[in-house]
Order: sequence, then structure tokens, then C-alpha cells
Amino acid sequence: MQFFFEVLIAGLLSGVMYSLVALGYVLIYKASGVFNFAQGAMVFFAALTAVGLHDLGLSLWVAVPLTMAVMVVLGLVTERIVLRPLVAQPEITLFMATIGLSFFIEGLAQAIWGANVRGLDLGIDDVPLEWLLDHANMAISQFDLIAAAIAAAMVAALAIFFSKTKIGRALRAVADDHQAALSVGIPLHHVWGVVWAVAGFVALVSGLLWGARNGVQFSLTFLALKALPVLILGGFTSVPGAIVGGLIIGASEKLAEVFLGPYVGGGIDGWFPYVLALLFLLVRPEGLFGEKIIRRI
Amino acid sequence: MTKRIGEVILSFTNISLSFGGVNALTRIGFDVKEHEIRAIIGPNGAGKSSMLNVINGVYHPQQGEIVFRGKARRGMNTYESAKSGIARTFQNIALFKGMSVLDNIMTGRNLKMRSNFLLDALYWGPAQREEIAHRKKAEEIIDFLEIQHIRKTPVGRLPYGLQKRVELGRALAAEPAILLLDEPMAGMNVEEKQDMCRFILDVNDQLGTTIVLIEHDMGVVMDISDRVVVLDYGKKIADGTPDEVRANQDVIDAYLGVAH
Amino acid sequence: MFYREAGQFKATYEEDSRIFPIRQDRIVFAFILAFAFLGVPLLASLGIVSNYTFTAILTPFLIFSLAALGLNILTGYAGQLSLGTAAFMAVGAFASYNFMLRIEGMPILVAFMLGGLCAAAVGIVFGLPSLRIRGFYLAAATLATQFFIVWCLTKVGWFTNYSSSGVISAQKIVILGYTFQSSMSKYLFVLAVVSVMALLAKNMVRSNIGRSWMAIRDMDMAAEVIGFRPIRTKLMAFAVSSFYCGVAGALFAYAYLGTVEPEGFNLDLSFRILFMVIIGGAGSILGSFLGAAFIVLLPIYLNVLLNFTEAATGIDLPSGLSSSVELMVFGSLIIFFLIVEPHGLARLWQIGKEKLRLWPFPH
Amino acid sequence: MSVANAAPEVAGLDTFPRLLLHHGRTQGARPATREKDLGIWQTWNWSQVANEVRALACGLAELGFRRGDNLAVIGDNRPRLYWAMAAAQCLGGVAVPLYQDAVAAEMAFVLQDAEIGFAIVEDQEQVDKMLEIKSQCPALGHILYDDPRGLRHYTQAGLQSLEEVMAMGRSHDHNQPEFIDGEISRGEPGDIAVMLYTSGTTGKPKGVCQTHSSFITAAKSGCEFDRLGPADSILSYLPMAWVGDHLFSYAQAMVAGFTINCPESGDTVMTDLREIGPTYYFAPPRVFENLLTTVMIRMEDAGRIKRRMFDYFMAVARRCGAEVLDGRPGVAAIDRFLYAAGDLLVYGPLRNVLGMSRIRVAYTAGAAIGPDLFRFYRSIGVNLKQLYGSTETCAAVCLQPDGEIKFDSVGKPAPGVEVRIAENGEVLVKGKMLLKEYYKRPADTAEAIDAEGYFHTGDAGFFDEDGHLKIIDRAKDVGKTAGGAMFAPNYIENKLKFFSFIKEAVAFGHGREMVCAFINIDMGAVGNWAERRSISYSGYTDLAQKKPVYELIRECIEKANAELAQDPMLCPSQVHRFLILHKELDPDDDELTRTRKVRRAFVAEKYAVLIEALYSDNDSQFIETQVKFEDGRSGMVSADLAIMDARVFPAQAQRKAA
Amino acid sequence: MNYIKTVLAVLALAAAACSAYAQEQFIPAIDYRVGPYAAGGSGFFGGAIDYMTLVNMNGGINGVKLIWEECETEYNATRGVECYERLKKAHGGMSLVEPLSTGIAYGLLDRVGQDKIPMTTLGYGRSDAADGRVFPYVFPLITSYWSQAAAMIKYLGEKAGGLDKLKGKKIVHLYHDSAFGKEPIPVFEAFAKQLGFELIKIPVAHPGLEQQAQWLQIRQAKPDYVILWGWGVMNATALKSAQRNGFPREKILGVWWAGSEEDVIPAGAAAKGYTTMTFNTPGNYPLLDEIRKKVYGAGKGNLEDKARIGSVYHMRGITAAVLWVEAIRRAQDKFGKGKVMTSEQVRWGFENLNVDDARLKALGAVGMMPTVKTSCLDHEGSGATKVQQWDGAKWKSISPNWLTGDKAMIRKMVEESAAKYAAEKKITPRDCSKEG
Repeated sequence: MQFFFEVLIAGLLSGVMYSLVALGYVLIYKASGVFNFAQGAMVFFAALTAVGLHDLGLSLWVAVPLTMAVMVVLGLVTERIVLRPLVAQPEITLFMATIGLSFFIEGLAQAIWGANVRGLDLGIDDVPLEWLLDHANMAISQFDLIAAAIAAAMVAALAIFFSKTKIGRALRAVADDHQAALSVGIPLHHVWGVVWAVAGFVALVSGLLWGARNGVQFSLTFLALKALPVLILGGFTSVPGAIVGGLIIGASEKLAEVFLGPYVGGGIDGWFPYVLALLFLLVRPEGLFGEKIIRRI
Repeated sequence: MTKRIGEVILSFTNISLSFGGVNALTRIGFDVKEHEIRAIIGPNGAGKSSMLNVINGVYHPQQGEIVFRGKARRGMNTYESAKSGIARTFQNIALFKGMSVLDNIMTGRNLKMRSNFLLDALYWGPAQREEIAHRKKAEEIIDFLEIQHIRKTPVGRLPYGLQKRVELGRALAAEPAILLLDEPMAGMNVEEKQDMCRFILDVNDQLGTTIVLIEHDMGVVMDISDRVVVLDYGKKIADGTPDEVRANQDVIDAYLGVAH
Repeated sequence: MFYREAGQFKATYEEDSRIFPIRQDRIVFAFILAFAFLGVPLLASLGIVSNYTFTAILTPFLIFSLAALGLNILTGYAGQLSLGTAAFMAVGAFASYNFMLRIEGMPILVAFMLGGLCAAAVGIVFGLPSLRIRGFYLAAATLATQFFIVWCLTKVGWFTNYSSSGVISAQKIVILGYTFQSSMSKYLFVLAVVSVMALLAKNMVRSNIGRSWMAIRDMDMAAEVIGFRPIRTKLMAFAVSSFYCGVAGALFAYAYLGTVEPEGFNLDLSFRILFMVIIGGAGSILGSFLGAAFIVLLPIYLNVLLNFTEAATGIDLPSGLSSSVELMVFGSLIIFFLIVEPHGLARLWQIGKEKLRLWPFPH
Repeated sequence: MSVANAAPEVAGLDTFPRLLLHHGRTQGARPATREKDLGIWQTWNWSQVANEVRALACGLAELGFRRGDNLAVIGDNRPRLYWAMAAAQCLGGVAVPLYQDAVAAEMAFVLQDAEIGFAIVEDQEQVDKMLEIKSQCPALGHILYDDPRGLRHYTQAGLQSLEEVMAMGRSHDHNQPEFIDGEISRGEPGDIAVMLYTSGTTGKPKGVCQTHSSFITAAKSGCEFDRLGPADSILSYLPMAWVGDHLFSYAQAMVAGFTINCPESGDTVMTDLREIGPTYYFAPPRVFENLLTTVMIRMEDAGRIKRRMFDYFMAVARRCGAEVLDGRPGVAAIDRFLYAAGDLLVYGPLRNVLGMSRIRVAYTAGAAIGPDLFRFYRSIGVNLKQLYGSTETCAAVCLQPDGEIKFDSVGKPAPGVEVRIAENGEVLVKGKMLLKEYYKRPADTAEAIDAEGYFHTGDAGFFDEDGHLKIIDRAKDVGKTAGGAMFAPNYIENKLKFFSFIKEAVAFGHGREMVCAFINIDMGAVGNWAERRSISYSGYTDLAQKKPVYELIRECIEKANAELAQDPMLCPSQVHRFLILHKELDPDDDELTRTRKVRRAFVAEKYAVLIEALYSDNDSQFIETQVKFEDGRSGMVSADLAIMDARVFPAQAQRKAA
Repeated sequence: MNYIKTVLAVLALAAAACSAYAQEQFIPAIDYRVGPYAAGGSGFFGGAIDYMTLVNMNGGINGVKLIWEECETEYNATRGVECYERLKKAHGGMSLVEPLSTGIAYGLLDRVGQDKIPMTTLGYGRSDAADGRVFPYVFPLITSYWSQAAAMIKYLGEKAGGLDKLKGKKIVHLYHDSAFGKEPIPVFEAFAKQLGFELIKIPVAHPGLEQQAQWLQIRQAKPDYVILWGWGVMNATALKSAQRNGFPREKILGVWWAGSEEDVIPAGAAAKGYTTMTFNTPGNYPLLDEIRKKVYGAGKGNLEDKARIGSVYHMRGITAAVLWVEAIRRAQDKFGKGKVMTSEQVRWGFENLNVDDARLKALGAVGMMPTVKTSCLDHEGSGATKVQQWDGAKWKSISPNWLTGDKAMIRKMVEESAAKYAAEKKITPRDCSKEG
């Protein structure tokens, strides 16, 4: 039983990390209806830029805000060059465009910073908490706990941003109804620009955390694959969905791998979250917190 | 010009339908006779569309009985309904936008097609013969509705009025026993309305199709229907010939109420 | 401009419903086919077309076209977004391999058919969720197929005949005693298979089954009301699409790579094929070919072009940088094409053709 | 064309039914009639047509149609209506095609005049008209319709579908197969085959009786002239009641055995033309003009490069196109090369989009055609020619031979036709193709055909040095100005109408000091012109009174004046003042004939106020006019019309002298 | 370097089929410098190109200059095949091919046989290709996965104090869930049976960004050793996860694809103490100095970052190039010095390699790589490996001698597997006794 909890807690903690990545997708999808496949590339780009600047001798305190600025510019430019000309096109086209964008960003990142892998030390030791190890024989990494805290803080910050600031409210209006938002005079492009910038920020945070966890390297772009089932489960448009979905996916994938894996040869955490999400969707086609799709005739 | 109105082919008793506690229809009962034009009218939100959706199996009423051709049914789904000869049009045009007018009308014939996908893939022998036989039928409908000039145009590019006509064509292609028309004249100009009326009357007259139609515009309906049911807030408030309905005080109130 | 349609009237429905109703199109198409079947081999025998063209460009182009065609049936015609194409290809490849391996004297074409059918069966199973799920949710859900199938093929040794490397080595293609060994003969083999299957696909999409797919795609509620059964229609689309992908996968293994590992059929491949469909044009048979050509050829030409530019200008980018620039240009071009014509190259072609037909009038 | 494509030369083929039977026997499998219906070109071959006509004829006979009876045929160009004419002729009856767009009242006159007992009509619309006037036409006992749509509940006596009649006929023919053959053999070439009502610019229409012989002669000479044969095909889209259509779609088709193609509907003529791509084509100048206008308007929207290419090659075509078409020597090699390039890039595609790729011979007639217009079609390789004729002459007096095309002449007399110019300049014609008589109007007949057998055409004209006939105007319209100079209003009007911006013009000057004119602008061309200059307008009346439009028209008139000044005879006819009418002249308002000729006298009377204003010093005039709308209602249109002066030029000859 | 590349590119484009390169031996560089594995690709091919540059600077192979052309594959099999086909006939025909990618190597397996071009797969690819009778054109030089697995067991046995001490021990095989990770399983299973240790197989799904579940299982199992058979990001993640689960890195033994700087740097401090297999001894050698001095000194070095000279991948690339050059040299000895060798002749060279200590000494690479002696039967030629340990800043060799596992056993498995392949593909193995 103790082992079960250990796995569960580990799963929940990884789940938070997944949520963090998923959050970026949700923001953009919610505001502009674009499934931004390039979010993974953005995570990679953000992390690489921060580390690259750091390696040039800047302190993290300078490198991170600088990267933030770069991400905002990237977001705004993307909105202007890629999305605006494609407005009102089918979702799939936009989706494809973001894949093209991800190629571009991946190429750009490597062109600027090279293909070398880099380590990132945020100064948080990724070691099990001694106390827990000693008393409960549970290996819970303090890094994970801190990362979870950061993720939670982020969600809280986003919540405040959405509900308290003018632009945040505009964003919600846009998410609810593009037409309505237009008619009350909210500049749609402006809002989209902001959303992309915010998504860039989310990418930076997840890039830093994941980069510190696994090293800053191209494979960070694969994080998209971890975020997808979270999105399906939680719903593309729901911030709480991303969090809850992440927790469910994280926990279940670990439990499945540990307790189910050995019976089928293991390595199932690649597909298990997807199958889980799929089964879930069969029951609730719009995801956990997604808006119910009403079919009118 | 005499009409051969036949026996009752479709009747409703005590139909009630609700969505999450909101009553859309409350104990509705009326019947439809063969070869007649039966109109369901009422102010917005009166439950007209719900009624139509009940008829062709999109909604399943919680209560009540539907008898179609002497057989009671309640849980019939849309496919079975189509199979048994009920075709319909939609209030907001539901054409297949990516397909041509001809293809849209051909889809209406799908239930009459026997060939399977393997033969389709070969496009040979029976499959081709069948396709051509149905093409001919579709062409007759195109001719009937006078839309020859747009035969191969993708429907998405057509103006609204023509789209409505194509949709009628698609429904007719199924050679239905009962044709349900959901606000066939909504959003049309006077000329288009006249055309549509002519087509509806022609369909009824020449093909003998029973027509159940919903319409918001009372004037048009009164001119072309044989009998009219009036709904208001999900309840039936009148039923009878256009003249009877016109004289009915409840109807006048309901419509005046809307007018305010 | 080159169309002379006046006088090409149709006196029967047979004539009117031909695949190429315009005579000029028929001529051009016949020319293309003749060129592909006779001209290219002839040029090759003259030494103008090299082996490289066959094995590295034409053969993969045709195979990817077939896979894109399969996905196009599902996504472009039936409107069901799928990211599991590579998995269906894998099923086709591995199933064909096993049929060949385990049944003595199995004719290769039958093995391909059976491989395709296995893919179709898998397609039906994984298509079941489409009855309830739509759009991106479905797309993401099809990823389950992608990962699960590849996992299964890696995991279950039987599929790879317990090969220690977990790979399969495709048997020789032998038909009626003739071994398709040379690159040209493999090309011709693939070309024949792809041509026939493209024809069948075209026939399907212009008859009732195709209309049922498009109806479901355009307005599923209305499709149901006029009597198309969504279950049947969607699953049929999944089955046919997967069949095509399965055969493409088998060709990929047999006529192209030779030895494949399950990992070869990864998500990357699925994405590439989806790209072909979208860039080429969803809902267009021709689009599948154009898209495949674009995605297969573009990186090669970019690579060649970049090398050439470097050489011509004397600027020598570090190897890593030039590769990165290549990737950036590729990404940008995709975005560019999507912006210029979101409905794909086929639409561009269509517009161009319309322009030629209306020439000298503007479109 | 191949050898096979030659008109049959068999003796005894002297009536249309015999010709039909001959084709049914000798080229039974070749297409005779096509009709765009249900999405495809339904095709009947000659033997099928022969059978259908037999059935129809027998059916008619069964219903009591007898030798000498007149059969009204009313409707769009439908195969069965053409067959009906043949069926009537089989029985020794006379086909009387009527203009299908005429209102019931107009039809009533013809039905009464021709004592019609049988009418074969197209559809419900025509049936309704028949029923409406039935009481006025007691003889009308049978109304047979082609398209049963909407007629299910019509229970009137004598109303029957053609289908039924033909079924009846088939069994009749089956029972007495010799009947119809006997009837056909009793037919004489001198029998009246068809009666065409002339719309007539004045008075009530007259029935022109034409015999088999006259139409067959006319058709034969035309077919030989242009080597028409069974392989040719034509689009039959002009009113069946019009002599041109009867000649081309019926008589010549029967003689040469070529295919006629009936369009799906009036709206789809252009598409159908393009699909069929006929080899032989006829259209009045108006159609060619509209086509050219469409071409020019559409080219305006083309991209800059394409437009420049188009303009460049059109210039090349103007330079040498007509010469290349005529195969005349003396075209520079470079021009030949450029023309070939142009043919690939512009002319060929243009012919294709206009549906004229396969045309060997195209004719125009009925009104004067502008030289620019004429030259345009010839220069892009369409062998467009003019012919001259009238209902009374089976439309076959003069034809332009290949290679001898002059823009301002109507060609040489057709084989077997004698043409003479009377002293007063009127064109007189004699030949086998002349009418037999005006139906029940001996006085009119005697007036039209003089003792020597010459038919007085009423047109004024003269032969030029090459023996080509030039037509200037209606003889009776040619007048004199107060100064004594010749005044040919039509000539002036046509000159003006050659400008694409001017749709209609009415010139006045008889007995006046100077010539003045009313102008109708062409809504399409001027509207487009205005849009490109961002001049906004609400409708015709508004647009017509715009100052820039007046200036535009003034430029056109001054150009015409300059041309008129070239000819000493016509120099005094230059237009001094003009105004643009506030409404379009309309046949519904009786201002034009159904064939869109101006009813000069009527217009002069209706707009007397305006004419006075033209000859006064006023620069504007108020007018209020009643108009009829399409739905039959009528209303008033009023406007304050501006009047403008146009520059006139001194006569060339005088200047030289001076 | 710049000049050469420019010239080559121009020539390649202008007249690819031309045969004017009489004095140049063409070797393609089918590499990958973008994507998740770019670090490995750029290091390996950087090393190979650096060495070839050096050879040319030193006058080529008996006067025959080497030329090469790069082609980006993005580690994608289709593009790799395209590159191969594109370069196959370039510059007078390729002498040999080294794809450094399992997927591409499989794609080329049949092709090289048909084209008669030898393919080297240094330390990856099919282990059974060591049987030169069935795979005449494939050379898994130095060591295959199976040899490596055997060496691993030998090392762990030594570490435990003798192979017999492994009895009863628990060894986890943590592997990339793909053909690559599964390859050594038969060997481990055979040893587990023979030596009596418990083998626990734990797969990690690609790409392996998240391994908490696997490491919890490992923590639960409390193994004595963990064999890390990983690739790409999986390695760094594994080390980090080991750290967060308190598993000592000293007890992790990585495969050589998990044993480069690129695998440990991202893991930072978590990698310290981690051991892996390698077939180069880390350190500095005269050869490296020569490259530094001559090649980089002249500004012709291929690596952007000079610090990477002598890194694992770089050295591995040099090693590959050394073997290529030696094979060509060997072929020249037989077929004519100073001549350009055909690929068939180069193949013979590969089959008759004999890079002994003397030769290595001449090259300035003694100890950097094991000696290699191939034959018709044995295309591997060595099987010797070393174990290295990450001290937090660099790799250090911790096995003084070259390690070789149970050669006889591996050979038996190779022959069985090759025979099965031959049967499946209907190949008649060569008779080695008849080979020259």
C-alpha cells in the first residue's frame, strides 16, 4: 500500500508538470481556437534561449526576463505573420500551420544556439526529501514539490490575470464569443497577441522546469506528446481541466506502468494515457471541463 | 381542381417532450392525412421545430404515441424514419456544402441504392447502371425545381434561396411519403417565396406527397395548407382549416401577443 | 488556354460522369500515365533518369501518395481527422510480412491485400470512437492507435518472427516467377499498384459511398436524416482508409526500405502524411499526389539548393547551421503555402485549370 | 468537311416530309435532333425523328387535322415543336409558328386570322394563353402540349398531351401504315408549307405563305453556297416564328440533313452554345454585339499583363486577321507568325469560350452590323458573313461569298435570285424563293409583287462596283432635310449604335433644318464604364442624365459625325443636337417591334415634346412617361432631360475644293 | 575545409555523374545535425571529417585524396535512403557508407548488397551481421550490441568479484522500448540462465522524458546493478530519476549510446559516478593533438566548439574514419597503391583489416581504440570494450584493459541468428574458405 501511495504521489507530481505544458495549449486554444502544435517547440526555444543566455555569462536573473521579452516578441510576430492571414480558416489548416511554425522555431532555436544539449541548474536539488525517505520510505523529490508549487502559483497568477485585469477579461470575452467580443469593441488581434505572449511565458516556465529536470535539449519538444492526453481529458478550453487532467494522467500512467506494465511487457506509458483519455471521451466527448457541444439542427 | 385527400397516415396523441425540465411540447395531439398539406404554425419558441424533430426521430418524446401507417412507434431513430419514407428540410440549411447540387440531390437517393462499396470502387456493371438510373431521377428533380443551370455548382456558392430549393430537391430525391419542411420560406424575398409555394404545391399535386410544414409567416401558410395546427408555448391551441384557424380567438391572441 | 471545350457535349450520363469529362484532360492524363509507365523507363534505359530518381524520389513519392490517398479518404472525404496513419501502415507492412512468412506459396499481391485487410480491421476497431468523438478530440484520440500499435509490434515478438533486432526483412517481390529486383521494376510495380488503387478510390468518391462520406463530413445530422448511417459510413471510411494505408505500408517495406523496424512507423510519419493531405488538398485524389510530391521533394530540393547557394555565394555555413536553416525554410514554406492557399495545392491546380478553361477571361 | 458531308442530290425530294423520310432511310443512324434535357444532350437520329413525326402526324390526323389546315406551333425551340411542323406538312397542312413571348392578345389575332383549329404548344404557360383567348377563337378545338408539368388538373375539352396524341398516332400508323405514306405522296412542292407572320413595323401582322418549293430552293442554294452537309450542326435558339430560324433550323437542316440542337432553356443558351460548339451559326447583330460587349467587359477585369497581351494580339488581329481568314496574299511573315501566336493565346481560347471553336460559317442579318463588330469576329477567325433577305424571300436574297467579304455590303445575289434597283432606289427581288401570297390579303400581295414578278422589298440600296448590294435604309424612311439633302435615319442610327455605349438611337431630320437624335445608352457598357470611374448611380434614368455620360455620348456622336462628313451625300446628316432618353425603348411599350426595330412614327408621336425641344434653344426639357412593368402593372417615369450640342464637321469634298 | 566543401558542392551539382575524380576516394557523410540526436550526429561526423581532413593534409592515402559530401537526414530513414541514393554515384561512386542510425542502416541493408558498397555500423545495427558469410557488405566493426552485452556482464562480474558472484544478484535492464533496446535481451537472458542472476527488464517508452514509474519499480526491486540501454533524452532523464529516487549512479552501467558528454551534461550533478561502456579510452592521444594542431590550427576543423575535440562522439567518429582509411589502405596494398579503390575493393579491405598496435602507434592512437582484425567470418574484428565513469566534468576510464565478453557464446548466437535470416531471405551463405 505504501508503494501504491508512493507511485500515486509521484504520478500526481509529474501530472502537475504535464499540466504546466498543457496550460500553454489551453490558453491559445481558448482564445483563438488554434490548436498550437508549436507549443512544444516554444518550450524548447524558451528553455534554450534562457540557458543559452545564461551560458553566455548572464545571470539567470537577467537571462530569464530577457528570454521572456524574446518570447513575447515571438508570440506577437507569430500572431501577426502566421495567424492573422489564416483567420477564419478551418481548424485543421491552422493546426498544420502551427506544425510548420514548430519546424521553424526548432530550426531557429538550433540555428541560434546550436544542437548541443545543455544542463540547467536552477539551484534546486533534485533529490528525495530525506525526512520522507527516512520516515515513510517514500522517495519524493523536493524539486518536484517546488515545481508543483510553481505550477500552482502560475495557475493562480493566470486566474488573477484573467479575472482582475482588463486584458484578461477581454480575453475571456474573446474565448466565449468572438463575435460578441468584436461587437463590444475589443481588438481581437490585440487580445490574440497577448495570448500568444502569455503562452510564451507559460512555455518559458515549463521550459525552465523541464529543462532543469531533464536537461535542455531538443527532446523537450516531445513534451507535446505528454500534454496531449491531458488536453483531451481536461478539455481544450479549460484551465482547471488542464490541471485536473494532468493530475489524472500523471497518476494513472504511473500506476498503470507500475502495476499493469509488468503483465504486458511494460513500456505502456507511451500509449496508456491516450487510451485512457480515449475511453474517457467515449463517456464525455467534450472532455472533463470542455464546453458541451450542442448540435443544433 | 379537386384534391384527393386520403386516410390518416400519421397521428399523434399526447406527445410530451421536455429538455432538462423545460417542456418543449405538452400533450400534443393531431393527425396528418395522406396527400394533404398540413401546416404547423405558431410564434417563435412555440415548439414547432421540436414537433418536426419528433416526427422524424431526432427527438424522442417522453410521453405519447405516434402512429405511422397504422404502426405505433416511439423510439424510431432518424435512419428508420428516413427508411420508412419521411424526408425533411431544415430551418438553417443543412446542405452538404462541399458537394455540387447534383451530388447533394444524389445523396437523397442513397436509401434506394443497392450497390456496395466494392462495386462502387470498380464503377462497373451494376454499380454504374444503378448510378446512372439514379442520376436520371435526380435530373428529373433538377428539372422539376428548375435548377438546371446550377447543376454542377458547389452548393456553398449558391444564394440562400437556391440553397433552399436544392435542399427541397434532396428531400424529394428520397421519394418520400411524408415531406417535412422546416420553415421553407424563411429569409426569402417575395419572389422566392412565390416560387417556393409553387414548388410545394406542385410536389403535393404532382407527386402526391404528403407535406407537413412549419412556417412562421402565417399568410403564406394559410394560402397553401389544407389544415393547420397552431402551437403556442408547446401546447396546441387550434387545429383546423385555414379559415377556421384564422377565426380562432386563441390564435389571434397568440399572434397579437407576439406582435407586441 | 489549351482547352477547347466547345463541342465536347455529353449525350449520355456515362459520358457525363467520366473521371475526366474534358477531352484535353483525358489526353494529358493519358500522356502522364504513358510517360510514367513507358517514358520514364525509356529515359532510364537511355541513362537520362537515374536509379536515384527511381529509388529515392519516384518510389517513395508514389508510396507516400498512396498513404496520403488513404488518409485523404478518411480526413478529406469523411472529415475524420486522424494522426494514426503510420500505425495503419505498420499493420499493413507487418501483416503482409507475416502472411508471406507463414503461408507457403503466398502470392505477394494477395499478401498485400490481406495486409491491407488487417489494417482495415484495425482501422475499424480504432475508428469506433469516431462515433462519439469529433474534431481534435478525435485526432488526439487516434494518437492512441499510433502509440499502441507501434508498442504492440515492438512488444510481441511473433510479429517480427522473433527477430532479435525487432525488425522485419521484407521478402522478395515475386509475381509469376518474375522477381522485382531492380529499382526500375520496383518502381513500375509500385506505380501499377498505386494507379489501380487511385482509380478505385476515385470511383468510390464519385459514387454513393463517397457521397456518404462527404455528407457525414459536411453535415452529419442532415446525412443521418436522409438515411446515411453514421456508424456504417464512418467505419467504412476508417476501413477503406486503413486498407489504403496498409497497402502503402506494405509497399513501404517491400518496395522501398526492405528492412523496417516498428519505430520507422512513428508519429513523425503520421504527421508527414497528414501534411501531404493538407498541403495537397483535403478531399482531392489529385491533392494526395501533389501533397506527397511537395513533402517528399521539398526537403531534397532545399538541401540541394542550399548546398548550391553556399557554393555559388562562397558563404560556407557551418553544417549544423545549414541544416537548421533548411528546417526553418521548410517550416516557413509550409506556413506560406497554407496562407496562400489554405485548401491545398489541388485547389491551386483547380483554380489554374479554371483559369485556363476561361482564358482569356479572368477567373 | 469530308465528302460525306454534302447535301443529298436526289430527285423527287421536293417537299419537307419527303426529305425527312429520305434522311430517315439514308442516314437513319446519324443524329438529327438534340435537346439538352435532364442534364445531357438527348439525341434522336433521323430514323427516330422520322418515326416520331409519323406518329405525330397520324395522331393529328386521328384528331381531325386535314389537308390545308393550319397548325399553330407555339413555344421555345423544342424538338417536338419542330417535328410538329413536319407532321403538319406530312398531312398537307401548314405550320404556323408563333412568337412564344407574345402576349395572349397578340396571339389571338393570328389564331383568328389563320383560322387555327389545332395548336401545339410547349407548356403550361402557353396553354394558359390559349385557354385565355379560346373564346375569341372559336375554331381552336385542340390544344396539344409538350410538357405536362402543372397541367394535371386541367380538364378543359380539347386539351391533350402530345404524348397521348403520339401514342394514338402510333397505333393508327400501325393499323394503317399506308395512310401516312399516301398523305405524303399527295403533297406537292407548290403546296404551302409554312406561314410566317411578319411582325411588321406598322399595322397588324400579315401571314406570309411560303411553299415547300420556295423554302427548299432557298435552303438548297444556301447549303450549296456554304457546302453544308450532314456533319454540320446548329444551335436552334432563335424564335421558331422567325424566318431565319425556319430557314436554318428547319429548311436547311431538312435539306442538308444536319443536326439541330435545342438549348435547355433561354437562360442557358450561352452555356449550351459552348457545349455544342456548332459548326454553323446564325445570330442577329445584337447577339454578336452583346457577346463582344461581354468579352470587353470581362477583359476589363483581367489582370494587367493579360489585358495588355489581349490588346496587343487584338491589334495584330485587326491588322491582318481578316486577311488571314480570307487567305489573301500579302500578309507579312511576321504578321502571320504573330497571328499564329495570337491564335494560340487569344483567338483560339476566345472562340472556345464563346462556343465558336468549330464554326465554319456564321451568318448575321436582320439589321446592319457595325464594321468594328464584324471585323472583330472575322479577325479572330470566325467566318462571319452577312446575308440579306426577309420573311417574304425566305431570308435568302443576297449572301456574302467566302473570301469576298465587305463590311458594308450584304453580298451578291444568291444563285437563282434576280435583284434589281428601282428608280427610287428600292431593291426589287425575283426568284423561286418568293412568297406565294399574303394569307387572305390579295391586295397586299398585289402591292408587294409587281406585274413582272418582282417583290418590292421596301429597302433602299444600290450595287457597288463589285456587284455587291448595299442597303442604306427602309425605302419609305428615306427622307429629305429642309435643305434638300438625303436623310436616311436608319443609316445614321446604325452608325451610332455601333458604339458599344449606345444601345438605341432615333434620328430625326425629315423636313428639318438639321438632324437631331434620341439616344438610349447601353446599361451594361456605360454602367461598367461609370463604375470604373466611381460614378455612382441608382438606375438607368439616373445614369442617363449624368454629365460625364453625356460627354461620353457626345464624343461618340462626334466621331460618327466625322465619318459622315466623309461622304458628300451624307454630310448634311450629321447629328447636331441630341438627348439621352430617360427610359429604355421597350417592345412592351410599343416603342420597338418584337424584333427590336424602332417604331419611328410611334416614338415621334410619343415624344413630340422632346423633338420640339431638340429643335428649340432649350438645353433641357421635362418629360413624364407611362411605362409597363414586367408583371403587367404600369407606372410613371419622369425626368428633366438635358439636351446637348455635338460638333459637326465640314464636308470633306468642300474643304478640298476650298 | 570551406574551400573543399564549396568546390565539392559545385562539382556535385554541376556534374554528379562525371568521373573526373581519378585521384579522389569518395566517402559520404549521411549525417544529422538537427533534431533530438543532433549532438551525436555532429560530434561523430565532425570527428570523421576532421580525421579525413587530416589524412588529406598529410597527402592522402598513398596520394589518393579523400573527398566527402554531407547530406542531412534528420535521423529519418526515408531521407537517409534518399541521401544514400543521391550520393551513391556521386564523385565517382561512394566507397563505403556509415549512416549512424539504426533505421537508416536497415533501410540500406538490402541496398548495399545490391550496390556492392560496404556499410559500417560501428557499435549499432544488427549484431548478427558480424557473420560475414551472410552479410558480406555489412561491417559492425569493433563491437556489436551482443558483444557489448557480454562485456557488460563480464565487467559486472569482475566488479562483483568474479562471474560466479553474480549468482543471485539482481540486474535491471532498463531499456529504450524499441528494437535497439531489445537487441541485447537474448544475450542477457542467456547469461542470466548461465550465471544465475535475476534479470529484470523494464522498458521505457520513447522518448523517455518521464521515468518516475520505472525508477519507482527499480527502487522497489532494489537491484544490484542497473544496465541503462538508453538513447537520447532517456539517458539524462534516467540519471536524474535515479538521483531523485536515491539510486547510486555508480551502480548504473550504460550502453555506449548512453555514454557521451551529451548524455550526462543535461543531468548535471546527477550524472556523477555514472559508468558506461565505450570502445574508446577517454584521454588524449597524439592523434588528437595532431588534429588540433594541423586541422583546427588551419581553421579547417568541423566542430564549432573546439572543446568537443576528443569528446566521446568525436573520438568515435575519428575511430570510424581511421578504420575506413585503414580499409582503403589495405585495399590499395592488394589492388594497387595510389589508385582509387572501387567499393568492392574497399569491401575487401574491410574484410581483411588488421589494425594492430603497431599500426595504431603509427597513427598516434594507441589505446584510443582496440586493435581490429577482421575476416570473412568475422566482420566485427574485435569485440573489445572499455568502461568509463563520469567524474562530473569528464569521462575517465575505469577498466585498465580491454574487456571482451564470452566470445564463443556470442559467436554461436550470431551464427544462429544469421542462419535464420539467411533462411528467411533465401540467401546462400558464402563459403569463407574460398575467399581470398
